[in-house]
Amino acid sequence: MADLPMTFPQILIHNAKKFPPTKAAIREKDYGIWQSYSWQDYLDQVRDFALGLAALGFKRDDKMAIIGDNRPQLYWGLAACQCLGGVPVPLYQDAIHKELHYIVDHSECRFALAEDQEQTDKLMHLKDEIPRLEYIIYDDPRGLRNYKHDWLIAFTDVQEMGRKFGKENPDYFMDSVNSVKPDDLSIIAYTSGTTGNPKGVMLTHRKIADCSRGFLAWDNLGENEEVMAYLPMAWIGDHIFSYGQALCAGFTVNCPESTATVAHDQKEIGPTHIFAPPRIWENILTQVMIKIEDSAWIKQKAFHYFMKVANRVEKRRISNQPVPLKDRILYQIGRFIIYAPLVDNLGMRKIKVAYTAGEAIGPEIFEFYRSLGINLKQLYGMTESSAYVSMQKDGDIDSETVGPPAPGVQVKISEKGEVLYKSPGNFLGYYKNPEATAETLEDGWLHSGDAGYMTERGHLKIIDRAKDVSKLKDGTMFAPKYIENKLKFSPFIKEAVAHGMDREYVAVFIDIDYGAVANWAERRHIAFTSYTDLAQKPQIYDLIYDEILRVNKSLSEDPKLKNSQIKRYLLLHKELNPDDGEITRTRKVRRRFIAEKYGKLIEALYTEGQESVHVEATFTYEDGRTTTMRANLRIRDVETY
Amino acid sequence: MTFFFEVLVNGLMTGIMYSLVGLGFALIFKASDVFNMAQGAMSLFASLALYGFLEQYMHLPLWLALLCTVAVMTIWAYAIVFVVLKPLVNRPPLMLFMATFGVTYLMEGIGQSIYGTQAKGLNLGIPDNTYEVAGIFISSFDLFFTAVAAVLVVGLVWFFQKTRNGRALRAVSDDHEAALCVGIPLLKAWTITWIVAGVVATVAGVAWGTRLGVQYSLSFIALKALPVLIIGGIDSITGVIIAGLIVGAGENLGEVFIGPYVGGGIQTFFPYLLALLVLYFKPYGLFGKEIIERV
Amino acid sequence: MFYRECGNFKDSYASDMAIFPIPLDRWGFTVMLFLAFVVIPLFASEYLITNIIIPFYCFALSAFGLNILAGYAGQISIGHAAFMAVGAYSSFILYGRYGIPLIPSILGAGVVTAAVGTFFGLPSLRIKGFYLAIATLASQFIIEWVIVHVEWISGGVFGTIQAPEMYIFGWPINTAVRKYFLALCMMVVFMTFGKNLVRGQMGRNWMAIRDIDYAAEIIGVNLYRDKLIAFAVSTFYAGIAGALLCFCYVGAANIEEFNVMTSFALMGMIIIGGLGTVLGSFFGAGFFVTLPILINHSLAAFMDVVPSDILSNIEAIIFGGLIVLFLIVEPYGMARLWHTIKDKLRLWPFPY
Amino acid sequence: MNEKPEPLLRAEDIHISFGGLKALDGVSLEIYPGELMAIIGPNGAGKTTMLNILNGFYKPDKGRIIFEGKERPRHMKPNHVAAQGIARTFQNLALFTGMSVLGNIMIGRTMMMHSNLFSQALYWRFSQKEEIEHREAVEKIIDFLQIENIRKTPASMLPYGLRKRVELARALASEPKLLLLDEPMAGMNLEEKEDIARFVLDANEELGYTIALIEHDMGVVMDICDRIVVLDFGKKIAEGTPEEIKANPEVIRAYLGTAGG
Repeated sequence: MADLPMTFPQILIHNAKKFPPTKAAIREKDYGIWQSYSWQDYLDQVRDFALGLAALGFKRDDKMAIIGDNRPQLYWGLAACQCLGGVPVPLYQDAIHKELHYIVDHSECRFALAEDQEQTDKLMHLKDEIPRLEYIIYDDPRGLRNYKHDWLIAFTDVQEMGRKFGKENPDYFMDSVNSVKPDDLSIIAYTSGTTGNPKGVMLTHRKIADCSRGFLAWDNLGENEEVMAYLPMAWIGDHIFSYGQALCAGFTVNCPESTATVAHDQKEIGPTHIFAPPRIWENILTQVMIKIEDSAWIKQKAFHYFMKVANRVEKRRISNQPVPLKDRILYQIGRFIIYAPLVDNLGMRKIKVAYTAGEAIGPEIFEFYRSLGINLKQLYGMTESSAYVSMQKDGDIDSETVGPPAPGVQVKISEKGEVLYKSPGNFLGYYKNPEATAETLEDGWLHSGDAGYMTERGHLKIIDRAKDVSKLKDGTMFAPKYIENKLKFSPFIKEAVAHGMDREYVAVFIDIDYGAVANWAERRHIAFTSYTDLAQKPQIYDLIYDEILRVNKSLSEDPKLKNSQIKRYLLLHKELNPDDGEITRTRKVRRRFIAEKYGKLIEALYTEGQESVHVEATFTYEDGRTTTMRANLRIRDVETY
Repeated sequence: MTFFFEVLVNGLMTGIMYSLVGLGFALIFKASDVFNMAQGAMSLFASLALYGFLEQYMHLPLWLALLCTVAVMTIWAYAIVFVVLKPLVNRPPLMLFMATFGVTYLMEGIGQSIYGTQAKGLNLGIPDNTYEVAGIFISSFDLFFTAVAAVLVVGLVWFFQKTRNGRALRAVSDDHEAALCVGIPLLKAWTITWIVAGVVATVAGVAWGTRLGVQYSLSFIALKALPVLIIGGIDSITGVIIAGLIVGAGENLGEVFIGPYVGGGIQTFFPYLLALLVLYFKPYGLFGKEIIERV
Repeated sequence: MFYRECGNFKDSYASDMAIFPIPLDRWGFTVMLFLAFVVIPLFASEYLITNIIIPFYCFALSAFGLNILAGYAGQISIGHAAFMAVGAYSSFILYGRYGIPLIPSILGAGVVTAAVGTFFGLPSLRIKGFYLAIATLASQFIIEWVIVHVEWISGGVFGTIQAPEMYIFGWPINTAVRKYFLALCMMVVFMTFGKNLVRGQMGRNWMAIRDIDYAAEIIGVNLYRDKLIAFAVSTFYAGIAGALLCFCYVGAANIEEFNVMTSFALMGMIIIGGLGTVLGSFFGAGFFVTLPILINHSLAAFMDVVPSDILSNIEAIIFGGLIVLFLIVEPYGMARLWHTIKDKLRLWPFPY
Repeated sequence: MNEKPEPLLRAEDIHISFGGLKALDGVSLEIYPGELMAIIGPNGAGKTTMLNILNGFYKPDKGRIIFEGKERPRHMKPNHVAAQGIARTFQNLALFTGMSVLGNIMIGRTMMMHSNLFSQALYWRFSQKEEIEHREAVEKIIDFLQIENIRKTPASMLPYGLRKRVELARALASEPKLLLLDEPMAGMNLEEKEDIARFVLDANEELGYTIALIEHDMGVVMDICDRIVVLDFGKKIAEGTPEEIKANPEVIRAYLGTAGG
């Protein structure tokens, strides 16, 4: 690796030299076709924009906020910023004003790059409050024609300035590129922590590059991969995957036409490599289930039958047992009738390797994809480690674990059962937050905050957030996330919150998947007016009841968790919503917050014989207005095994 | 000179037959916006049926045979209206037009598989003498059918203009929805027109059948009545009648006085030539009314 | 179920506007070509080639011509067979009488027919719908008469000319297979040209005229020009088809081949096959050509010798019945059915 | 616009009647370059007739039309008028239902496509190049009107609101000097109206098209138009800025006097 360029500006220049103009570096679905840019185009765009920024007075170590859906221009902006020795700060495009304000202010951004009018408007509000923010640059000019400010500039205009500036200072670009060192900051990624304010994770060129190359080597991925970039640029996963890996390997990144068309665009492109959090895999699965429900009777039967077959086969494959001939034949038939067409329609036919990362995935979901023949693997990592800690190896898959530690990573389990590790991707620290850094990083060992252990196969198994794992009154282990994930495999359950710490039994809040359940209800002519109304229909309670039974069954199979089966449940009157602070942007449950907010409900769950509980809910609309509504939530008991 | 008149008169007598068949078309067109290509096939079938009742299968008396034939055509009318037209209500007219192609094939196919394909001589026992009237020789045979045709033509006109049903049909042709609103059942109206068209077809079929023998080619002869419509203007009854006479006279005169110089057989296309000329100068026929397009 | 479209993306308009944007279709098309150019000539019996496949190609070509006029430009013509006759006779005259090489005289025949067709298309400038239909029927009778009665054309004897021996660069076209290749190549070339026309600007203009003529004109479509072009192109195809039919199948130019019933049949073909589609022209023609044989074989089970009249009657009944049926059930014919099935397969196992 | 420039189009003393019924009775109006003007009036005031005359679909019985300073020959065919640079949309939709949305919009550019029949039959080279050039232009419009997702849908399968939008796209595709819109918002719900209004405004301001539109919804007209001409029973009864029109007693009477408006 020594001879390879270690800073992304240099990697970019290297690629522009290495790859022919016929090879696409990045594509964007626009004007009805995939507009392709070669690595040379990529470099030119970046150079022009970088010089433009320089012309506007962008200095070394300046920060630039980047907000919007995945667009080539935003990736170019990110690279341009790095070329000048600056630090990009990608933001979640759906973040609310409060969060944006905190991050932009805390990271001391002088520049901001926005995708379109929507994002520009948000930033313009911020600019009034944060004088440090000097320039706002936008990509898509639609609707911005009436905005006239000298500090509000179009991406292309900046590039225009850049070309002029470039003519005047021919060497400027290369000089600044060469002045960037591998151990300079390459990005500050803000993690929306489950508690408190976001923390700015500082990562360097070397770390991102090493980890990216680590990933590539692990699955020997090369320059011919195709990937879809549709996950938030602020998520470390996307940064590693659509930027780090893309540049290191020189493979092609594809930006969908819009968030609405991702599925369709993915089918067109046929990515060879996917990297997505469990919820994406859940959503796709839910969609599949809904469509199948709508399809002809015979197709449904065929689908369910052959999925059973596939599941049997996959279970044996994973456990390296021989597959009986009958099943092998059935599987081939199934491949023709169901699996292959299905996978093709999902746009996953060409996948070499797919990763689920960010949090634990329900084993059933995991097995669903694997049994279709998609090489889905689990990966464990955090922003703080450049997402690089451990991942599964081909042929050594275990739906319950996240695989062995990656090359160059040491893992150890603290006596409290917390997972600690040393990874080449370990971060420098939290930006302007030494005490938090000190808590997390102790002499090179990073405290993951996750509880887990090494299995005899040498795989790392993550059970839950360390602080969440607790015990029931009778002392049996209680791992809420573990139970919740099992629940969330049901297409009808969007979110679940399990309670049970120091209680007699486990009880859960269920958050139904509105789309799926509504569809289910309509097909059975169940009239309903709203989410709340639907959630409280007895039929829906029955529907969920069966799902919970299924979970109890599988829990009962694990001696350690046998006693933590679910005894009572209620369906929430509203969806858990990041805007209400109940879950994070990455949809992690904020337990403490929920415990406070819904204390009354929890008590009801643990009051013998209480059949229902009254709530008053406050809804938050996009524009921040709130309204209150009242409802009575039923509570149901479930039998256990 | 008398020869000229003889030809002319004979022409007019053929012409009245054209007018009759033309009315058959016009009727259906006015009532159901269908341009009925099957008119010829209907004539063929009618004559075949008559032959069947009269000689081939049973030996009914003429009047009964005719009655039965009309009955058969009535059945056809119902079949066409309810099986073919009903499902095609509110489809573009061209589709209905094409549907009548299908009907043509069906009728010919069925007719010939029942009664066979070979030509048959149809003899109704009408004396075929020639009388001299004002120095013009006229076949009683032609005269007879001319009379029948004339009667029918008058009858149809009366039916259309005076009777309640007739007016109803005109209403239907003007605007289907409106007609339905004022309570004229569309299908009933259609059925009636198709039955009438069936009768017309029968007469034409019998007339020609007796002249030329009952055979496949009958279905083309009706096609010769098509130009009549264009010349007259589909939506004008009088137009059709007059045009029929013009065509009849014209083609006979043409055949006799021009034919020899060009190798004869003009009749086959003369009416069409005439039609093309008319179309070129009056696109909606001599008596048809022009349509103003709205945006 | 068989479609694999994942990874089939368009990064240029050229590829997006290709005739077969879906790989499997491209593949299927290649197979078809292979069948037509290699398998059939090698393995098909002479009877099959001469009596079924060659007429099939010719009628497909002619039906497509009619489709251009009726299906795309919306100008129905029920005298189309007459134009095939024009093509047939003029090609024979050009080749047999003036010794113009075969291919040029066939193309020439097309041009002559186009001229005649354009003339008979003139009324379309003033009239539409049924009026026009009848005007085109006029062309049928007038042309028939002219061919029969003008001795210079038909030699006067019942309007029949025997086909002269065919040579291309001195190479005799005398076997079934050679005739087959002549018909095939012509068909493929002109179908390709035709497809390009109807998917391009001219095709769009035609469809616009068909759908709403006044709107088309207001948007800037030159109604007169484009209608006449439709007639010219359409009849050009009829001419070529007629010439090929007589050279490669009938062996003589005989007016009886092209009477009004043939015109109706052509109409029926495009209705059953599918108005306004290239595929439909093939379906329609294929159906029309194979129907008699199918009936014949199915009847052969009951009687050892099938009388031709019964055959033709049953044929007529089925043909007519299907025209009606298709108009009611699937107005856009077999081609549309085909596409519905195809879409189902593409989405399999999903319903949408 | 206070000091009036040379009008793009001037209609002088237009008369037309159908079967004795006077549809327009001596109406004159001007359309100035770059403006967004509206022709309003109660039902049957002759608005659509006026549009039909402006784009040459009807021939006026009397009166002249001067476009870009040149008088239009009396019997100029609509497609030649279109070639002069006048495009329009229709009140009761006139999409070509047998074609995809893309095809419909491409038709709008037919006047700019010149490859002859033979190169079209051969397709490759010239004709293909031309197709692609125009496809690019059309895609810009598709993007502008935000109809990417229905690009390849058959026009017959579109909901009403979208059809109107596609018609607008088709008209824009011909890059007209004058764009006539016949009730672009008729029969739409509020949201759709707002969308179309925004597009019309953008077309006028961002793309600089000269637009004359007929509309019943006074609210929208008053909001977006620079200038308004009011017709009533085939006569022009008022002309001026929205404010002037609001104040004009004639207009008020015309509207109160009829059910329309």
